Amino acid sequence: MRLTVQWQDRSREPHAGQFYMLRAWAADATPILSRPISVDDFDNQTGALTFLYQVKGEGTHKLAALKKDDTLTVTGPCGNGFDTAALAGQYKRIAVVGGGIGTAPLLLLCKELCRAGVRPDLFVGFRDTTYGMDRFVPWCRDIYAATDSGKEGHHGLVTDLLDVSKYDIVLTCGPMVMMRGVAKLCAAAGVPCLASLEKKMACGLGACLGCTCHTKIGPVTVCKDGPVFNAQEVFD
Amino acid sequence: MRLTVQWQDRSREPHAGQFYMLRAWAADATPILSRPISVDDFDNQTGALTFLYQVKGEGTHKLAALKKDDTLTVTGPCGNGFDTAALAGQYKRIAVVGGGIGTAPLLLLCKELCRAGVRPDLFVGFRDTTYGMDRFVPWCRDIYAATDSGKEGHHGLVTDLLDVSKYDIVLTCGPMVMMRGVAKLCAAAGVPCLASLEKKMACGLGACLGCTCHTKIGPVTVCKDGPVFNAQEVFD
Amino acid sequence: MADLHVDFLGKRLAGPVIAASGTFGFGPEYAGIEDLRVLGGISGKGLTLNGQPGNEGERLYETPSGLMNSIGLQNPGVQHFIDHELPAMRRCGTTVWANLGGHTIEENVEGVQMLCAAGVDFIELNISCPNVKQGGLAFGIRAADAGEVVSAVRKVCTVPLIVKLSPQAESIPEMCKAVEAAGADAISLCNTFQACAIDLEKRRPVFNNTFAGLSGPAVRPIALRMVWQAVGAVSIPVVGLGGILTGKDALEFIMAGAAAVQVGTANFLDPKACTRITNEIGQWMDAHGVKTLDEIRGCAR
Amino acid sequence: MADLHVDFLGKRLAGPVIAASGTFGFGPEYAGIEDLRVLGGISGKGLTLNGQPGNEGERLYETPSGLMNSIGLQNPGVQHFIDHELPAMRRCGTTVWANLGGHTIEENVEGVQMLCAAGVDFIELNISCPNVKQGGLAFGIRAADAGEVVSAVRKVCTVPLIVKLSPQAESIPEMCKAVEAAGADAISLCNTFQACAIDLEKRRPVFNNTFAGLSGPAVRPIALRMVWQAVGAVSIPVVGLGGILTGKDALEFIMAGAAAVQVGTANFLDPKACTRITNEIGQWMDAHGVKTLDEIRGCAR
Ligand SMILES: Cc1cc2nc3c(=O)[nH]c(=O)nc-3n(C[C@H](O)[C@H](O)[C@H](O)COP(=O)(O)OP(=O)(O)OC[C@H]3O[C@@H](n4cnc5c(N)ncnc54)[C@H](O)[C@@H]3O)c2cc1C
Ligand SMILES: Cc1cc2nc3c(=O)[nH]c(=O)nc-3n(C[C@H](O)[C@H](O)[C@H](O)COP(=O)(O)OP(=O)(O)OC[C@H]3O[C@@H](n4cnc5c(N)ncnc54)[C@H](O)[C@@H]3O)c2cc1C
Ligand SMILES: Cc1cc2nc3c(=O)[nH]c(=O)nc-3n(C[C@H](O)[C@H](O)[C@H](O)COP(=O)(O)O)c2cc1C
Ligand SMILES: Cc1cc2nc3c(=O)[nH]c(=O)nc-3n(C[C@H](O)[C@H](O)[C@H](O)COP(=O)(O)O)c2cc1C
Ligand code: FES
Ligand code: FES
Repeated sequence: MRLTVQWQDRSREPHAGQFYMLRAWAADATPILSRPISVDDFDNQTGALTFLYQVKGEGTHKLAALKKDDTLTVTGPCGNGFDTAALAGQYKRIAVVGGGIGTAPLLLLCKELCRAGVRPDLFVGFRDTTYGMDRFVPWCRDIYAATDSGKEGHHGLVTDLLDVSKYDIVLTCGPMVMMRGVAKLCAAAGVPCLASLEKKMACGLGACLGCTCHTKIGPVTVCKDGPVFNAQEVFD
Repeated sequence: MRLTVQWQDRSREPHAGQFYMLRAWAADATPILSRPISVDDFDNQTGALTFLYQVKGEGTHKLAALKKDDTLTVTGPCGNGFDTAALAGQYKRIAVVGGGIGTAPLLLLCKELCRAGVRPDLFVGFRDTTYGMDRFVPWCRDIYAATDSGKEGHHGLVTDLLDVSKYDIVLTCGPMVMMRGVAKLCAAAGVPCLASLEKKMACGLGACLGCTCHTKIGPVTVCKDGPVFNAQEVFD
Repeated sequence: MADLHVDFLGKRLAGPVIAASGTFGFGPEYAGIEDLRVLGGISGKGLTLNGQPGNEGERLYETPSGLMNSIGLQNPGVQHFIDHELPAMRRCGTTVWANLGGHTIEENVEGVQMLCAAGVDFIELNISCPNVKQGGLAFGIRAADAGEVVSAVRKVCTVPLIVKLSPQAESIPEMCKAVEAAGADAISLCNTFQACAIDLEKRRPVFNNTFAGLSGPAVRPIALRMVWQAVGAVSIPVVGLGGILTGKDALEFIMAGAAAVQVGTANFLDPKACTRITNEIGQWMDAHGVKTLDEIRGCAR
Repeated sequence: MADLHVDFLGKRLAGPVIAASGTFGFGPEYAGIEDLRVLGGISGKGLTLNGQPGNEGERLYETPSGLMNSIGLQNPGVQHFIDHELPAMRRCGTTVWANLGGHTIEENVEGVQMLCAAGVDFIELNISCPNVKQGGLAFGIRAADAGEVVSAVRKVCTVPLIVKLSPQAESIPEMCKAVEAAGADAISLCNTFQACAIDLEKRRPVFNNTFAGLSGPAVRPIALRMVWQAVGAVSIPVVGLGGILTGKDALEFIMAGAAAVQVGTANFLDPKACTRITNEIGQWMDAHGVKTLDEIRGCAR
């Protein structure tokens, strides 16, 4: 499902890898917590802010039931996101690896990298069929796809397609198993890797410590210190 | 607001003065309790069961938001109601007195009395303007209306219009102050009076004792022993 | 379809769901609505020896995911129950739990004797009643007070005795141990949570007694914690309740070790709640290849 | 517009709403979202002398109208707080409440000394910490244990001392009296309710520690009851909290006699909750011709 809102606050424009806390229901309605959803795309000309999400349970169901002109509370942008200017400055060959709905935050990432001068290679894994890939085409050098069922692209894991040694850095977002696999390949090849993590969240602001992740560098909040971390610090 | 549903269970047909527990929201949604609403009309040919209600708070608001084909849980018919056959057999001159939304259960009452052979006189009090009176015309002998503002009918209380000594029995439903006033007139004139009470309810079945009313004949449940009571037993 | 029966204190309950006291009348009120034979039992409205008219003023108040009530144990008294309500309760086709409370030990003892003689299946002793001799503190707060009343009742109780605990107990584990030591055959918990609401317009408490009892989904996580503690504290069976609305809620209590569950407030939210919850438990078991409740009872511990 | 200030232990609070510990970071997290100067104060994330990494496993779980958390007092330690978080907390433009817990009396005493020296406005002593010397029972359960730790802290505490109570206290009135007698300047209550949830698929508790703390609107009626009891038990001010989401909720606590209120979980449901609730209180007062909170404080008693 896609959702577009107008983001007015030009002093705090969202960038790739950041997210918002979304609430399409009253403060006293269920679910009690707001839901974190990544920025799928942001058009800094029009202020159009897009989210791409999968209906999982009550929260995303209520998001999907929103009708035009309904009110939606969005808090953000939250988190560190990817510093694409610095990345494009430092690394020339960049692989972006995503899986399933984890591809949501990658569109803006590819766009920003491309605009900053590096056209990344995109590796995506899906269960059955790919979706939304056409939007990536203008911003990527090559796109490699794998599906679990083999219905489309490579029959198998996205990591099968990825030769990390060809890249200066790998950026990944998706299911934990996939990110773990990518991080392992990178660690073995000595290639830096940044991973975007997910955790249940209450505040999204670093205030409640509900989304703490215990890492080699100590406890960090996924919502404020992350969601983007150096993969070697969070995976063993 | 009016709401019509199909009532299939022909073995338990609703009659005048009875009510249903209505719930237009999930078991785990707010408000936690279902809402009691009187039978406004029941067509035993088609099974069309009509409710007439005023939007007061969350519960009636959610009822009003129902769209065609939405699901609604109705439990009932609840309560004793008026035994119109017996009433029409025993009393020849019947006054029916209602106020505001308290007129809701009176339509079916007048209809049933009329069909049982007694065309009652109807006395109604409203704040500003009467509503729904046209539906009563076929079933009543005379209709007397009063409004607090004087915009329509008598300027004042409905009890001003009522000479209870002209009647063999008075049946009333509406705000407590009005029913108290009617009961007092009846008591003074020695005319029997039946009043339909309201209380907050949880079960509507006589099971929780949440709607108990302490009367001269002991504690009674409004939902099961009532809502129709001998006024002399409940008002002092 | 999974086997839902529960062997409980020498009786066979058809299912693990028992209607909770005070929310189900004496059973017949719901007989036209659902098939009561699939239930494990019906716990009747709380009785006192001589009956009482209950409280004046507001009796019900809604809170977020909860319900407050101040019925004040309105009931017709034990003899009236035996003469008028018990026969119909028996005809519901499930076990009869007589829920009894009393303001003195003597009242409790006499009530239990009469109920046992009348042939109820179980006595559920509600020790949340304010103890007039102890200055109004409920029997259910201090373990020693509870032990005393349970011991006295035990002596005359000829049917299985379940003691229903209050969440206001100073310590749930100590209360459970005292009640077990005093001879209870099982424990049920918990009763409603003492709570308060204030009417802003009137600038006084909603309820005449200031406090009233909170029940419903809001309290479920606290009730489940208390049931977990109770199961860990004693070796007699524990019947869990508090806020159960779905089969999954009930399964949480069973996985915590509850022998069976009771369903109260949910009956108001859905008059078919007891049978629906029973069915949902069965469906979950079928979907997970669980054949009997014994396979999963206490498995989360 | 109504005057919302509160004179509290010798300080002037701009409003009756204080952000509750553990839900508001140390303040700056919310500074970009709402104007913190209308708040009565900010109670910072609970500190322990040496800091701790907090719990592993699930930390958050949603329940009907409630939230369970098992953060495990993750905090950077008192010295780190003084050096790094306190300066920014002071810049929020409201009073600084340092919330402190400790597993031993000595830890509490040392932490309080450091915080007083660093110039916090208030100490809020959280006695829900499991007391390692007392075998893991929290200081906040038995009145005698609480009295001991409060007495010790009182001797070294040079700023006003608020003691934050746990709803697990054996008896709220007795606990309040013990804490007052031991020298507390005020009481705040209540902390989260010990609760449990079970993951049916994993067949084990959701939280590694089995139990976790329940907060949010679900517990409000119980918290309000405890606040009512506390106000009746002591003559020092009582700060009320638990499930407050609207101005009307807050007014219930104030009419029950609370000097001020704290708002916790509501910050997650609405990041502007503290200022919104403050405004709603003012609007209600205006609509009812109430000029100061003193006019209505405790009026429902
Ligand atoms: C920083 C961040 C960014 C995210 N960005 C996106 C996005 O762009 N698009 C998108 O579709 N989703 C995204 N998610 C995941 C999204 O927040 C969850 O899917 C959503 O909260 C589920 O809420 P629900 O009420 O619909 O489902 P629930 O009823 O809460 O859960 C339904 C099922 O989903 C699982 N689930 C719940 N929360 C998560 C979670 N955080 N991650 C994975 N599974 C979960 C539950 O275990 C359960 O099985 C993001 C999460 C985080 C932390
Ligand atoms: C036997 C019976 C039959 C009824 N029949 C009808 C009917 O045919 N049509 C109709 O419009 N209403 C009827 N009512 C009243 C109706 O049930 C309430 O108006 C409704 O429950 C309010 O629910 P709510 O959630 O909309 O409002 P809430 O948010 O519950 O309350 C909003 C306001 O209405 C007041 N209120 C709540 N319950 C009642 C009540 N039972 N009586 C009067 N005021 C109340 C509250 O105090 C509050 O001020 C009947 C009530 C009973 C007991
Ligand atoms: C309206 C009402 C009346 C109750 N009356 C009694 C009673 O008479 N005796 C008793 O032991 N418990 C009584 N209870 C408590 C319930 O049996 C049950 O312990 C409690 O409500 C928690 O379960 P629940 O959340 O499923 O309702 C009553 C509860 C309600 C809501
Ligand atoms: C995520 C979270 C963390 C908390 N951490 C602390 C803490 O460190 N110290 C403390 O005294 N209370 C802590 N609390 C309790 C709150 O301060 C408050 O007492 C409780 O949540 C009840 O209020 P509420 O319903 O408004 O949230 C925490 C609560 C939550 C939800
Ligand atoms: S969600 Fe609150 S700290 Fe991350
Ligand atoms: S509403 Fe339950 S007895 Fe009347």
